[in-house]
Amino acid sequence: MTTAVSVQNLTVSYDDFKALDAVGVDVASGESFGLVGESGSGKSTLLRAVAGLAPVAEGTIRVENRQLQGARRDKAFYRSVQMVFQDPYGSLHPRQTVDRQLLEPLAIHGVGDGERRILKALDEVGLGSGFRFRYPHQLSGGQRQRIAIARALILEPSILLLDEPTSALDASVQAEVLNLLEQVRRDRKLTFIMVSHDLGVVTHMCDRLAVMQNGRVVERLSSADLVAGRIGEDYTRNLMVASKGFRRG
Amino acid sequence: MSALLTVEDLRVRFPTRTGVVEAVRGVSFALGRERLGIVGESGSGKSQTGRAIMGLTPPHAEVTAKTLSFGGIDLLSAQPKVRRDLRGKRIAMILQDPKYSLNPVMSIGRQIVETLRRHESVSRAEARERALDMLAAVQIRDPARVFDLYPHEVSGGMGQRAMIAMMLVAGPELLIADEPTSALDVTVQLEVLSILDKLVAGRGMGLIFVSHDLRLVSSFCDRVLVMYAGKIVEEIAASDLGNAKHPYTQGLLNCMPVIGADRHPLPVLDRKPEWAL
Amino acid sequence: MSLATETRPMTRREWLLSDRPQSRTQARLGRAYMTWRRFSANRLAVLGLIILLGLIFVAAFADVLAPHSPVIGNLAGARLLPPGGEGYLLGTDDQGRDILSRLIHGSRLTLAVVVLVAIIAAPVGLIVGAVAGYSGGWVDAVLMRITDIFLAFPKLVLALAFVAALGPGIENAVIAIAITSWPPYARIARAETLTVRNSDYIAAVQLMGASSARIIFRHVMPMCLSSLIVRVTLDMAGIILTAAGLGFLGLGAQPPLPEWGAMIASGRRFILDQWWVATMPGIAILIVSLGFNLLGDGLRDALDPRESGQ
Amino acid sequence: MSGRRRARSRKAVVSALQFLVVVATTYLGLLAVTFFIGRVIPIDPVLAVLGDRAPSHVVERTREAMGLNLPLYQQFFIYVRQALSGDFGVSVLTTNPVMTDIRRVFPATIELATLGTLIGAFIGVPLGVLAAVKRGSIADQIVRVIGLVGYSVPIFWLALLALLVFYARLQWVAYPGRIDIVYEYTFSPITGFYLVDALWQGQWDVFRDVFRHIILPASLLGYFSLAYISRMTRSFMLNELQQEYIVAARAKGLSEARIIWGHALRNAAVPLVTVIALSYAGLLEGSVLTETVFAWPGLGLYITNSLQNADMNAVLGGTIVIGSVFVGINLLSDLLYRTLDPRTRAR
Amino acid sequence: ETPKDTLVEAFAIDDIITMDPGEAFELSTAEMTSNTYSLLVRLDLNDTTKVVGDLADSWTVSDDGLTYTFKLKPGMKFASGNPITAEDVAYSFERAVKLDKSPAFILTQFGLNGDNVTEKAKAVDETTFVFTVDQAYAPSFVLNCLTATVASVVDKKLVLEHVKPMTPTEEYKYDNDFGNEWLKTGYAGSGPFKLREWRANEVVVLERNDNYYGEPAKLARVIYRHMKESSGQRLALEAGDIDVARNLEPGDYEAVAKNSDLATTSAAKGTVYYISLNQKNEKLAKPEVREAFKYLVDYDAIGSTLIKGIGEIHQSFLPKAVLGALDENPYKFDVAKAKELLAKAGYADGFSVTMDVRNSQPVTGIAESFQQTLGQAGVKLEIIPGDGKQTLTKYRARNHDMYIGQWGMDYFDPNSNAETFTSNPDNSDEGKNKTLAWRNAWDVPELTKKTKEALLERDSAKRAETYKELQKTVLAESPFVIIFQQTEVAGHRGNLKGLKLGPSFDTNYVWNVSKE
Ligand SMILES: Nc1ncnc2c1ncn2[C@@H]1O[C@H](COP(=O)(O)OP(=O)(O)OP(=O)(O)O)[C@@H](O)[C@H]1O
Ligand SMILES: Nc1ncnc2c1ncn2[C@@H]1O[C@H](COP(=O)(O)OP(=O)(O)OP(=O)(O)O)[C@@H](O)[C@H]1O
Ligand SMILES: [Mg+2]
Ligand SMILES: [Mg+2]
Repeated sequence: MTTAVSVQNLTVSYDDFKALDAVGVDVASGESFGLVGESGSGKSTLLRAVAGLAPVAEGTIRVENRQLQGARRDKAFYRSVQMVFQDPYGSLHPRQTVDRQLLEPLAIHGVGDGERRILKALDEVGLGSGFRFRYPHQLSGGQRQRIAIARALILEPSILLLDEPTSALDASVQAEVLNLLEQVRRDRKLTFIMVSHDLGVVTHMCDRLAVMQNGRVVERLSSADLVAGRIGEDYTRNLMVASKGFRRG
Repeated sequence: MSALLTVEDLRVRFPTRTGVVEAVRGVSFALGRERLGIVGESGSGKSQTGRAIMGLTPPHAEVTAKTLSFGGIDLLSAQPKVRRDLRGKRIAMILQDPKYSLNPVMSIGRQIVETLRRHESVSRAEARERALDMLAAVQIRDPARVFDLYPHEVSGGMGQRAMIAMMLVAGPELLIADEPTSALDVTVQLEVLSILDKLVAGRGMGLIFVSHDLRLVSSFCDRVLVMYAGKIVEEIAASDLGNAKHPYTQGLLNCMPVIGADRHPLPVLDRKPEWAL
Repeated sequence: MSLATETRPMTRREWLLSDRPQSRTQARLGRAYMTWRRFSANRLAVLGLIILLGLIFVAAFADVLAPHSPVIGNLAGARLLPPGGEGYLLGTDDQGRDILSRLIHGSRLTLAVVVLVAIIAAPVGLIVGAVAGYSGGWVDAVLMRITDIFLAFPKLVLALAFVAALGPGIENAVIAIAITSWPPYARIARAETLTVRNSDYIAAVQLMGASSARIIFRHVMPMCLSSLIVRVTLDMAGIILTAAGLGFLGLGAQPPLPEWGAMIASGRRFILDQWWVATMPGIAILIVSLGFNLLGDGLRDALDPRESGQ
Repeated sequence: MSGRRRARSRKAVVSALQFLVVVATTYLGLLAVTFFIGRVIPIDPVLAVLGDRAPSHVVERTREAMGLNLPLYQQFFIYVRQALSGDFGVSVLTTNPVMTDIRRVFPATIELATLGTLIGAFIGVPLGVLAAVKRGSIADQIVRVIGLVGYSVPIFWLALLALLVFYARLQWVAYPGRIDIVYEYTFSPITGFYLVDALWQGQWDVFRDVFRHIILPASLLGYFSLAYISRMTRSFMLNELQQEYIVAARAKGLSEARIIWGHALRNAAVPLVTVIALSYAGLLEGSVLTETVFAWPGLGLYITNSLQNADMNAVLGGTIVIGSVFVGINLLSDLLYRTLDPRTRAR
Repeated sequence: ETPKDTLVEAFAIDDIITMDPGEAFELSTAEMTSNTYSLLVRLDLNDTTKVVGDLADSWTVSDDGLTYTFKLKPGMKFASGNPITAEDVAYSFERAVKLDKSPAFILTQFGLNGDNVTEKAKAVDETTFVFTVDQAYAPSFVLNCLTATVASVVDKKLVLEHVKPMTPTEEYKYDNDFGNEWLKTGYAGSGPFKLREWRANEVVVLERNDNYYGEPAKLARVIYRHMKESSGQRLALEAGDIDVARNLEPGDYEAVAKNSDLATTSAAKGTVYYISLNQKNEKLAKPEVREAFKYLVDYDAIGSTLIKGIGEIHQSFLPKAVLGALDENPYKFDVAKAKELLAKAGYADGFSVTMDVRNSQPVTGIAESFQQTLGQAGVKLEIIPGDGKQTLTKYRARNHDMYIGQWGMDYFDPNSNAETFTSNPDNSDEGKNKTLAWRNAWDVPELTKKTKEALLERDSAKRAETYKELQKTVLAESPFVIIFQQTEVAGHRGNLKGLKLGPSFDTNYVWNVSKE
């Protein structure tokens, strides 16, 4: 099995603050990998660093066996790695129709056949062509997130970075989006790195996961271990307990 | 159990350019000194129900009800002054997101003191004392320090505790908590909830707990109202949740991924138009 | 989906308001229509629009509308006549020219000044601001320094100096005003860009591999546009007044061009006895500036949903 | 702890250095632009020294004496060196050192601009608040029209009309200049701010007279800034009134007045400070037209006059002063911003 | 209300750049200087072709016409208390010549220079001053020149206390500045008033000189307050905040005249307004074009409107009241005639030409009127507006097509205008003598010679005759379209007595003014 993404000793700092402190993660090709941890622990920063959106101070990032330099990425990279963001209200350009947002990546990479691809992408995420010329404000949160997924998929990447793709959504809508993600992963044999603060979601979606705290990875374990309670760190155990719901006492 | 709050056929309408939006369409319930949960998906009218009780509906909205009475006072016909005096003193409300609900340019202590001094004529020093006590009651470790901090200087969990302190300092009889923990981390969420729980139990307040998380509500409240499209589709005792009859309630319960349960794909809600009728 | 809705033809309004547009054009028109509805709900803003349409109309048909020549007067026979007399509706000026005709022809100059400044200063400010805001680092530092220098420079001195250097005339006045008026636009555009720059949708475009130029021009700039349009319309009044001020100091339009500011300037000498000479162009400027301001104010409400309620 | 403090003090030093660089480059830019202007305007600087009627041989001689025959870069060098030594030279128009002139004319402008801004702010802010609170009402429309008219009216025209009404007809105000000649030699200003000086020296009649002189031009400038300030206040207030913390304040049972003035306005004040400061800076440039109409010996008129006479020493001095005002006001509004907004305060 | 003992005048004094009589050459300064300094002789206001003694009790001219001997009145004092002696007079001449500022040519034209001035302008004894000229000029010319403010007598002792040492250079050979820097704002005179303060663009304050040797001034103080706007001046005058308004425009002047509380006064001044045609422009160089343009000014309309009250149509270059002035206005507005002339010149369809116009009234108004009347003959005139200094810069460099401006007499003698309008010794671009004729490239050796001759004619009547001939030539042939002669006006409060404007800017005396 080849590694899709390999992060070694990665440090990201904003001014004096280390958002990531010597983090290492390996994700195998075709795997679905989860990142959990409390707010501010650096989960998003890790994804953004891989995507070239965060200032890397130290460490190496390899994607599909190619070493990446700093924040520079070439066009090939963007065709193999795409990202879906947490907030569906902020990740779509408010002044552009769905059509334009889906057309943009095709235009940038000079991919022809836009018409068919857009229709196909919309279809794939379960939205018909009726949504094609809407503006984001004419869509619900779940629909927006589907558009964001369609946009990420339209360049046919092999790796998808998912930054809490459902945390802003209702439980019922969350289920639909999670199902959709599972399905495209299966169909396209994608590699996922998925961030969530919800252990339920992560165990549902991922095979393996890493627990983060204060910019460090405190534990790596498989979903099965987590479910079975084979947990090494207290912090992970706390998270586990908290996800079970309120208990009076 | 005598009813603290009686709501009968509450309706909230928003006239807009594209027609009238009915956010709440005939909600009725009565509340004693108990924990009542209101759940429902986004836009189902939970917040508007809470706000209508508080009298915080935007001015251009229409609020009507057969009965909307609190402790014998008819809220709808009451003078604005009377309602203002009720707010904060006898009915309080916790808003969802501490980041936006605290005045960013006022120290936390001053915001708490402000509530107190609005409703009771107490000296500055005494108000400070009581605010500090209240901060301690919501389990803030170093109240004197936090008193002088500004909202941006505290974490979300701390901000939410400050918000609770601010709303409870005048000792209300009814507390409406509108998604008080949805902006918080799971671990912090539970801490905040347990504080709320203790305060309600200790003070004998009535509590309306609004949330979209059915499991959370059911583990926290005594009774649950399930709302859909501005209406109550089911009322159920928390302990009875497993036997929910309405397909919407069942759907809400089922669609959450649960640790250990291996359901692929997750069951999804199939909304029926007749639910909204 | 029932057959009935398919067959019943939509009214135009429904077509525009449809939340399922079928084509790019429909989507765009629908959006424009919503903006228009918000805008037209504001009666004062519509009044502003009417004033400006009126201005354009008058400017277009000046030759037909003006009863007299705007430049040739009757010095000996019809000097400083009060309004209402003998075919001079608004009176005559100190060269015996019909003020109404001069105002009508002057509308062309006013319109030209306004449009030219808007199409010079606003894009310059927009590009400088957006590039500075998006690029950050030393590009930002350099561009903002230049902006600051221009901002810190007394505006009128700068305009005067440029007019003096380039020679008088309406074109040069326009250039001078444009040179002095872009820095605030750059600031606005930069501020707006800074808020947009870190948003997820820009990150998403970056992740598609778009070049910086593409991001700035196609994704960032449209976001700055509405606040800029609003600001520009609100500034139009100021631009007209600056042009008038230059005319007032004798550095705007060349005589005998009926530039309104210059008309006030030369009429000012008679303000105590022949009030109409300066007052008529003053009122014209007031009305047109008010028109622009009302329009800008209305646009602010219409383009900025945050202010227009839910 | 000490490490953090060190980091913080290092940050302070860095930002102070940055500020200095900003100021230095701004000044250098101002110098360069002023120099450039002095060279491109087609006015012979010699004429400023000699007046219109000088015979030609005197003109030639003076031109050489002024170093106008040197190569440009040398002239620029001399110019910068002179300016850096804080010496703006002598104004050829007034024969005084430029700094002496400015010390005389600038207080006149500051006094006028300050009073104008005070009037503008003290009326404009409440009007803006009223308009925002009663959004869409008649009151809102009235405030809107008042503001927009102030924005749209040619100020020199309004000034003349005001003179006609309040001075010529009603005799409520005095004119022209800053003070009656009666007091010209009984009153010796110290600071140059006549209102302050008169109060300081307890000369009530002088104060009254000075006030009667300043009130009309100040009101006009005040109206002008009122127009802007009320518009911006309305906009900021609308923004704040939609915030969630306003709902929270209502939920506490606070009165509307307290919510508006104590909460919303307190937050709107943060950006408003910048707006008012910038409008103040604009007035400090000196309103040439108002100063002309009111025979007010201020900075705007001084600079314009100097420019028209190619008296570049004076133009430079004035420009640097205005540049400094701009930098200073920016700094001040930054500081105010910081004190008003705890979010920008260092912990 | 203004104080009883103070005269308050509203006056545009922004042209003042120095108060040193040896340097000042501005119109407003002339008024201040003439009220605060004494001269050897002054213009006789009753007959402006003559002069009367001021400091000089009497004077004689030698037979060869080269030596002028002045006898001073005895016992006179400067404002400082120092006695006035011939030594002071000689020093005043010396410093004016050596400083060689703008007005110095009025003295140096008599052959004075830095090397010989102490010889040529010399105190023989306490009260005798001898002035030697290089040619036998008309005595009227010499004496008229001595009425100019540059010949004002300064207090030598006082000035010497304030001189600033200088290092002599190639251009400036003297070791001190003759008190120039101090005198720019200082005062060392002996006139009826003394200068108390000048604040540029704000105020000039004069105070009564109690050491004055003549009749003391009636008022204790005169304040000139800078005000530019005519309407503002009128408002302030009507309200009684000023006593005199000095820059009234026609409309306001008329209104003041009609107001029963107020009064007006006026005086023809030695300033003429003209339009000039640069002869470097080949179209304008055609004699027919020059003449045609003289027919294209609507003199009557301009006279009855734009300059009503502030000027009178006057087409020859010598102002009325000057020796030899020609009072003839042969040109009338006549489009047909002009068209005929233009056709003769080959411009039947007209042509385009530019004119530099300063932004001030009445020249802009006249320019606009001229633009319209030229248009009737098919000539398209483009007006290039500019600030005064700007148009002047261009004019002096001979870069204009046409220029509209005024010429004020430098000293009250016909030569002042004759020289500039009719003499052009060297028409090359390097020409040293940049007269108006030079500025418009009008090359007229004949006239230049004739002008020079007039200067040496000692018989006043004959001299006047020569000037009349010169004026006729200029009227017929010159590129100067002379339009009108300025009338200076003033509006004042009704309680003011004795305010009288003089024929020149340095004869607007205020010492006779009193209040009721
Ligand atoms: N642009 C930035 N400038 C400064 N600090 C930043 C920036 N982006 C992130 N940080 C900081 O880095 C830390 C990690 O942030 P990150 O967004 O990765 O957390 P997260 O684990 O994704 O949290 P959440 O669950 O809230 O999304 C936080 O403390 C945050 O304040
Ligand atoms: N000012 C308004 N104008 C028009 N419609 C409004 C307004 N405020 C709320 N609504 C509508 O009222 C309905 C109910 O809103 P409400 O805020 O009560 O939902 P909610 O159940 O609290 O949802 P959430 O879980 O997202 O908070 C929504 O459909 C919303 O669009
Ligand atoms: Mg995150
Ligand atoms: Mg809600």
